Amino acid sequence: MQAKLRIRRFNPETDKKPWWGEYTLEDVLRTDSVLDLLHRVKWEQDGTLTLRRSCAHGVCGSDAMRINGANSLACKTLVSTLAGKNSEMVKIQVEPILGLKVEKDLLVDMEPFFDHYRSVMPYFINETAVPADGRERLQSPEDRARFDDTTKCILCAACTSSCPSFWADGRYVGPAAIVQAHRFIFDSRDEGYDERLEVLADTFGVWRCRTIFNCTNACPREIKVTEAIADVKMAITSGKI
Amino acid sequence: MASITSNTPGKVTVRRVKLERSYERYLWLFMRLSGVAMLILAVGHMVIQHVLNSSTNLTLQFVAAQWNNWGWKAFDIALLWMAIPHGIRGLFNILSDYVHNGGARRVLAIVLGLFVVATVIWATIAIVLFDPAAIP
Amino acid sequence: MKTHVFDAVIVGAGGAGLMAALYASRGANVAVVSKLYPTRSHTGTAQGGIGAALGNLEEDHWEWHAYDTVKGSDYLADQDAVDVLCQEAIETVVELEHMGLPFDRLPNGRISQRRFGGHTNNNTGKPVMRACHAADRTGHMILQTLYQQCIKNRVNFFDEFHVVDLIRSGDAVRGVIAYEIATGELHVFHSKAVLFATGGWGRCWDVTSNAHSLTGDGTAICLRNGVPLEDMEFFQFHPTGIYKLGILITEGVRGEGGILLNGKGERFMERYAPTIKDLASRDVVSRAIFLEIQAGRGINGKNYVHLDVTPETVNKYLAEAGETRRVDRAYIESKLPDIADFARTYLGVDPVAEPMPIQPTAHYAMGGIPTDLDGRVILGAQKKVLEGAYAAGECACVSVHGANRLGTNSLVDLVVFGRRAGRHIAEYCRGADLGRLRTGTGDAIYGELDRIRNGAGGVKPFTLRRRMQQTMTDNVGVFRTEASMSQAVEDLRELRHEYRTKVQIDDKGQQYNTDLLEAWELGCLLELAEVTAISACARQESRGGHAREDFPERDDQQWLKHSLIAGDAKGGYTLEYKPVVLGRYEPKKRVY
Amino acid sequence: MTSLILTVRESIRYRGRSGQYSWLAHRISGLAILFFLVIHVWDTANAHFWPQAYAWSIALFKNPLFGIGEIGVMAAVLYHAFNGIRITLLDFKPEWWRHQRTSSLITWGLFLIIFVPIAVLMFSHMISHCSEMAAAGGSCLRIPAFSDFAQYAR
Ligand SMILES: Cc1cc2nc3c(=O)[nH]c(=O)nc-3n(C[C@H](O)[C@H](O)[C@H](O)COP(=O)(O)OP(=O)(O)OC[C@H]3O[C@@H](n4cnc5c(N)ncnc54)[C@H](O)[C@@H]3O)c2cc1C
Ligand code: HEM
Ligand code: SF4
Ligand code: F3S
Ligand code: FES
Repeated sequence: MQAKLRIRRFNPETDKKPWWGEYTLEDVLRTDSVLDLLHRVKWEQDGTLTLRRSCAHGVCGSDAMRINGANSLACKTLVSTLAGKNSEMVKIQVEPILGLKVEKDLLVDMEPFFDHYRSVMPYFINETAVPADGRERLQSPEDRARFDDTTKCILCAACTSSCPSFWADGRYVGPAAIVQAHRFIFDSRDEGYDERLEVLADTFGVWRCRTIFNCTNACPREIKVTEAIADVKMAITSGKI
Repeated sequence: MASITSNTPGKVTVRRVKLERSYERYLWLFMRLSGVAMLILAVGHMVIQHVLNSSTNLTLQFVAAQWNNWGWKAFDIALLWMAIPHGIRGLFNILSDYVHNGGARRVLAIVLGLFVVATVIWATIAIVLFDPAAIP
Repeated sequence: MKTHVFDAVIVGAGGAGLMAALYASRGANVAVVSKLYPTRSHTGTAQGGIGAALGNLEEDHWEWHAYDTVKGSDYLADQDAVDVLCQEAIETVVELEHMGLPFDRLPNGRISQRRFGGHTNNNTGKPVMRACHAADRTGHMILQTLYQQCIKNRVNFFDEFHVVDLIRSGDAVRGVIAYEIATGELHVFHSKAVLFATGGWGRCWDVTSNAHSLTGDGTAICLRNGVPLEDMEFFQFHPTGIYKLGILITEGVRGEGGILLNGKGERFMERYAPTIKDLASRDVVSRAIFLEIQAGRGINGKNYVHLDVTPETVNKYLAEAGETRRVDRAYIESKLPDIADFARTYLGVDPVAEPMPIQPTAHYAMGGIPTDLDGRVILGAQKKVLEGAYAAGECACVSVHGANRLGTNSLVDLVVFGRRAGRHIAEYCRGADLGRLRTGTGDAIYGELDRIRNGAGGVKPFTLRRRMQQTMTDNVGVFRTEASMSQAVEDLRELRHEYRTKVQIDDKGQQYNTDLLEAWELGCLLELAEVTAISACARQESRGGHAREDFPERDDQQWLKHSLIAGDAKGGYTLEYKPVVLGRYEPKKRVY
Repeated sequence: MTSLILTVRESIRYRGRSGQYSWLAHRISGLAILFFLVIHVWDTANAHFWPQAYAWSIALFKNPLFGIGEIGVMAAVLYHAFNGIRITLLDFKPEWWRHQRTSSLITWGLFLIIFVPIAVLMFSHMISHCSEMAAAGGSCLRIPAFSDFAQYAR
């Protein structure tokens, strides 16, 4: 089938303003991913097209972008999900994610995103001595299950950049950072929960979340992001984790 | 600091946390609690005043008749005390999404805060001191 | 050129690089330079598990693990290194747990373990539960945990800096040169020690489980700087990649009872590995699939077979084997959540209702930069240490995987040897001095990048890459012959020539010029492909991942040795060999 | 300011799902109620402080233009109230996240079921008021003169 791509382009060295690039590809398969199509544009038509990518199967988090209006990973969005059932043509519009500065074409500045990530102390904190027998700390499967969902996060930023609260004010830590904090707060082995909750109970913490759900719907790892945020809100409100 | 209250294997560990009291947290809670309360107060008010009675029939005498009753006065005061702070806090939330300058934000908070206080006091005085006998 | 001075520079932020960085930074001032954000590294895609003889469920010993590894390697692994690997696996896995890694748990609170291909109880020969795992995303959790610890310990990161050259001065190294992707500037990282942990080069082949970014940069840079590469002919083809895409379907699927079926609906592995059938070692299964396809028994005569994990099929064969265990939909879903997701997303196939089309996929480089047990790079058959140079992870060759790697052993390799290298770096930096840089450092690479940027031969890098991948897949794949490999060598020489003279790119800019970097990476791939083909052509036997139709048997008399390939002054390559370090386990015939 | 433009534009352009539109409606309805409420409170306080003005304003509010606004505020209050409860429930019961779509639909449905008859009723009040005025030879559209309410001056 045929694909008509409309790609938001911007080259800081030559363009004053972003513009729409239009590209037509023939012999597109329904099983092709949007990343495959972007690669074809880059490799066959215009090598200046710039984006990040690596694993090509939805686990490294490089290529979150806005496809036909909503955030997803280019490598995990197939033509079949965008094209009509029997249609021989598919229209695809690709834009960079919102709320982070566009550096070039589909590539944005991820530093503010990682700053928020680092602000919640995303690392295991436990200063008590490890077991004397030189073996692992114990944890029940039930305790392990509590934070299983949030361990899946690949830091792709699809959630944070889909959140209207984050668009409005980039100082909001954003759903991804809260998901990362959740992974530690609800880990029974971790002892840093006071400090983390203190960060999230602050002005730019969880209260900025208006329960809009764009994050949950954008997450390519199907993490229940809004649920995790609400877990944290409840932990702060009730004083129980 | 926190303490571990249960660590039975096979059960979910529950821990208690004590956090500093941030006003953000209480205002967030207030938005929800006042919202629940207003489900009765505000929706009730709207239905009674604007559906069961129509404002096309509204007269000063009608108001006088209602405020002759301390029950109605209390209802309206309760609604007033919920709705104005709730609404203005909501407005502040919206504005602070777009006003990023710390100073400007503080000015806004003060102005809106004063407005809440002024409105609530002024309207409470009006309701409390309203004298139905003065209306012909 | 900006110059940064550090005690040590770690190139690559996958499992190996981060583990080394953590340890090295305890005693030295370390910079981690990575072309990707650390969490994008390919370690994050590893699924199945990390092997360690913890014995949490049943009796197990590190010696058993070592024997399995040596047998899996077709006896080409160095046994002193294998001992270190399997012994230290245990404390390293426990250490990862102490760093917060969320392993799955047993009801008694200990780390959960599962079965994996080739890991056995040495007394009974039956599979043993040795693979420690966090659902089917063990690599993801290792990568995340190590990155988190690096943040905690304030390791210096230079993200999206693409290393393009090594600064070597005689028998020592002085640092690396990196291209800052955001600005297009070259930076000199001047240091006492350099560690390469740049991962594999599966992108030499057409169908691969490897990321687009796995282009073997570190390995190629070492080759260019006079480091002979070890055992390059051994590249693992994983039997079960998604048809055409190459996305990996973990061995765990067969571990849970999945069955391979050909076009006639036969369970063909019964013929190739009568005792453990579908769970035979990877090289064995890949060859079997290939032979089925060659005999016209692919699905509908095409070049793929089916991997069937639907409850009906699994239960049928469980009943046939006289087992009482039965599986259902929910069980499969809970054991293999990510796999089910991949199949649904990319194949539109529901793996609990239909079989998945699969074919062997280029997966793992057993060979690479030769190192000793502390990760120090060693040169040639004399094993002369290149002062200050280190390598770890997939790009390195210790060699613990020999001719064929066992599942779960790569992750062990990363953390065990990453840690040893990191420790050694910290110690080395304490004693060593910062050498002087020569003037003109970086001129050569500057010229090379300029050449690519300004090339005007009209050939797009993409066409060269496609031709390389095609010839490697056709000629240096699962089965090889003298004729096919010579063809590949010839093709690759021609491609390398075209690359030197005709490549032209579109993007002439400075900022985020990924066009330029992709073209540069192609240069690495081409060189690695060529040395792979040459090394393979020379080895006249079949061993592990290197299977020749014209020399179908293993030949310990002549070929129980590691190959080493180095560039010569005329732009060609020369081979030499060094003996395998043997130990407890005598080479014997390998049957599964 | 740029963030305001961005957010407003993208809140409409971004292809979010039910939650995004519920949030937009919640925000707009909240602002609308607040606007009405502030006027209403200060105005009603006049019943005590300045009855003449109050009497004039309630006469003014009988104008159908204000009548329509009143129906609008009714809509806003009903929607905002139901959606506010929905948000509160989702915040306090994290595990109910899976009902995000259903809950939005229920909110909209409940809102319509209650609002439509109320709107009809309010509209009919307005019509009958206007026809009474017309029968008496006046017009409901006329803006009352402030001086007509002098008898309430203290
Ligand atoms: C799909 C899949 C599943 C797997 N499953 C398992 C499993 O279950 N168990 C197991 O043991 N093994 C498994 N493996 C193998 C194992 O995951 C890899 O071998 C291992 O992760 C490699 O790690 P690494 O640290 O060497 O390199 P990588 O994780 O690949 O990291 C390479 C790093 O080098 C950087 N880099 C590369 N080039 C440059 C440059 N020029 N300049 C700067 N930086 C550079 C990259 O940015 C990256 O950070 C699997 C592999 C694949 C592909
Ligand atoms: C009738 C019952 C009401 C309920 C259940 C209710 C509930 C809520 C809740 C829960 C919020 C918080 C939203 C958030 O933080 O994400 C909110 C916000 C708001 N409410 Fe109400 N409310 C009610 C009545 C009112 C009234 C009477 C007003 C007007 C005075 C009002 C004005 C606002 C405003 C302006 C906001 C801010 C909206 C935003 O941040 O997007 N609400 N309401
Ligand atoms: S929570 Fe989901 S969408 Fe957000 S960063 Fe993590 S993986 Fe991406
Ligand atoms: S989209 Fe934003 S408002 Fe909350 S529920 Fe998600 S973080
Ligand atoms: S390329 Fe890795 S997530 Fe898309």
